Amino acid sequence: MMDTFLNVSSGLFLLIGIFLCLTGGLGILRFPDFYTRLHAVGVTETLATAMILFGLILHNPDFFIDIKLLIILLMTLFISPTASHALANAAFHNELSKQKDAKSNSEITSSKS
Amino acid sequence: MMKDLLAVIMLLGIYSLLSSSFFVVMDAVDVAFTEAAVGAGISTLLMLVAISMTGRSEHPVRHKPLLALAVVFVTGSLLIYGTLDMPYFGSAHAPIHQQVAPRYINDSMQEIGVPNIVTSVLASYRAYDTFGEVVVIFTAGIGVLSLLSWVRRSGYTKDDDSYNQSMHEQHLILRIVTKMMIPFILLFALYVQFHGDFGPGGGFQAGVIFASAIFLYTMLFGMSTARRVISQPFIQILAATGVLLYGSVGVASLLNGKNFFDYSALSSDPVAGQHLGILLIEMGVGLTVTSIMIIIFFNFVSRRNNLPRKENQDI
Amino acid sequence: MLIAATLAILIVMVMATIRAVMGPTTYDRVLAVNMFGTKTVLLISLLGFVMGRPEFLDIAIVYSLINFISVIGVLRYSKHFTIKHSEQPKK
Amino acid sequence: MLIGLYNYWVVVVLMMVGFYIVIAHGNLIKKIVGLSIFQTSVFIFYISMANVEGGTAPILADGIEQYSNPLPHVLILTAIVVSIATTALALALAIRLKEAYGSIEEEEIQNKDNLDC
Repeated sequence: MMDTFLNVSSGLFLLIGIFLCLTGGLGILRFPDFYTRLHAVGVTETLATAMILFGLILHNPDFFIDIKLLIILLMTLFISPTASHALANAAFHNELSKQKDAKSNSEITSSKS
Repeated sequence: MMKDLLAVIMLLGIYSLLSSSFFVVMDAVDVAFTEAAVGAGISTLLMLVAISMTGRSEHPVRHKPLLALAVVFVTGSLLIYGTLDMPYFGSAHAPIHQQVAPRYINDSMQEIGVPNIVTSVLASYRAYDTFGEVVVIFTAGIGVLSLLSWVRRSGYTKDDDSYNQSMHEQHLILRIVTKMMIPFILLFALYVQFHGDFGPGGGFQAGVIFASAIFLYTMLFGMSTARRVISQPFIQILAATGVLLYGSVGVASLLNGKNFFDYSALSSDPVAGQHLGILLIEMGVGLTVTSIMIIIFFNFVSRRNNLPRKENQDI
Repeated sequence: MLIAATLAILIVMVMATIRAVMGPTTYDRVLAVNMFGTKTVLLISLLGFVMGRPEFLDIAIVYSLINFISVIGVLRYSKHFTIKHSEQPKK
Repeated sequence: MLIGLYNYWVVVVLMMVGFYIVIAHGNLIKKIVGLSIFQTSVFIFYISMANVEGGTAPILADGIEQYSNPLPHVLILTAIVVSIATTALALALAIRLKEAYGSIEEEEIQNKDNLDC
């Protein structure tokens, strides 16, 4: 009973993780400019990683391996948003949007209004 | 064709990550460990620093590359012709699996007493080879040192201060996260160093991870701060100490009446002697690799910082 | 499920590689490389379970560390790079 | 059944890509990148030779019969660290050439040398 519950919930978490991964992949491929791509990746990446790792933790009964998976999860939670922040910061300070991609920028503003 | 070298280097990073995933699939976990730390991390970083000095765009190739293509094509066909006699992929009867490998796999537990066969081969059966590799790394470090040697600036300038201030304002989050990460990375490097007998890891990997923690610190807190933590003479002495430690283990076993690098001479119990020898040798490797990587990186970055300001901006 | 997750991650890695090749700006490439690195961490963790020896998660930890360091490195040493506006996407 | 040799062909293709970059491009950094691709292809060659069908990583554990060959792993492990050291040396040389000649393009360096003579 407990086993089937664990297996089903682990599968569910993995499924959510896969879905988020693919969404992020589609986002980085299809979105028009850097900031939207960053949005797509930055938002999905952390959650997808967390979901897949959590699914693996549920899948696995061994204590030490679970600890290692938790460490990876914790590091991802720290590192991934920080890297996204650093990227956005660097792009913003180098004024990527103002001069570059004038066309796609106007598209964004028009779609906003 | 890509003319932007920065893009080329980033793609090289992806290539390296991919090849280390391949090594995991091929069961070479130790190699994957090393490739992940070296190829994707340090190699990319060094190339980035180098192109920030040499310029990031490549001149277009003017002459027609037909001759080069012909040479490559002929060589490639010859090599493929040569593979026709090779054993099939994954075949257990290939000559490579018949010679010394069965002995390493079957007897290393009794002779060395270390579960990770890669470590026992690296540090005990083939310790002489590894000694050679460590000396090669040491020599490459000396080479970089003599080519790009540290130009001493007159102390701590005001320029550094203002630079440091602006860095602090811009990268507050990065700095805080880095400060939290660095102790963890150092601890993890020590774990890799001493857990190398039981799982993937060892002196080479630990040295590279240790060095990359220092790189992270240098990148975010500036060269002058990092130089106050680790001074050039200190790190040079450390590099030499590593090689000497490695060599002296060999000499010690020689003095005790056994062969060079036969660690069973180090203790009355042969297996305990092997353990002690492997521990010392991995220490030596770790020290040398760490300090040589730090020397290389520091000299690259100092060279870059010492360029005239204008040139620095142009690149 | 593990196999499906592995395949999905491989597909996403291909997508990230396409973006890294296409560009158009340096930042897009850094983003793609970063994403590729995170997906490699997941791939290694999953592969351990698929191949039946999940003891080697240390490698995944190293990957996530190194990934962070290389992103910081690119940003740090491309800081003085003027963003080249000639680097438009080829249409 | 030549299909069992595909791992060598992949290695040969990668090796030739690296070789082509080294001989056809004039930029020294590009040449170093080519060399590093070449090196990695050699690593892949060794590691794929070490693989045994049905084997696992050469770390002894209970209940496992078949291990991959550990010897190529050892050789390549040290080779990777040596390769970064030599790459660093090559990059240092490129930097010095840039400082001395103002360029890292092979042709320009040769032209400057010819002018000096």
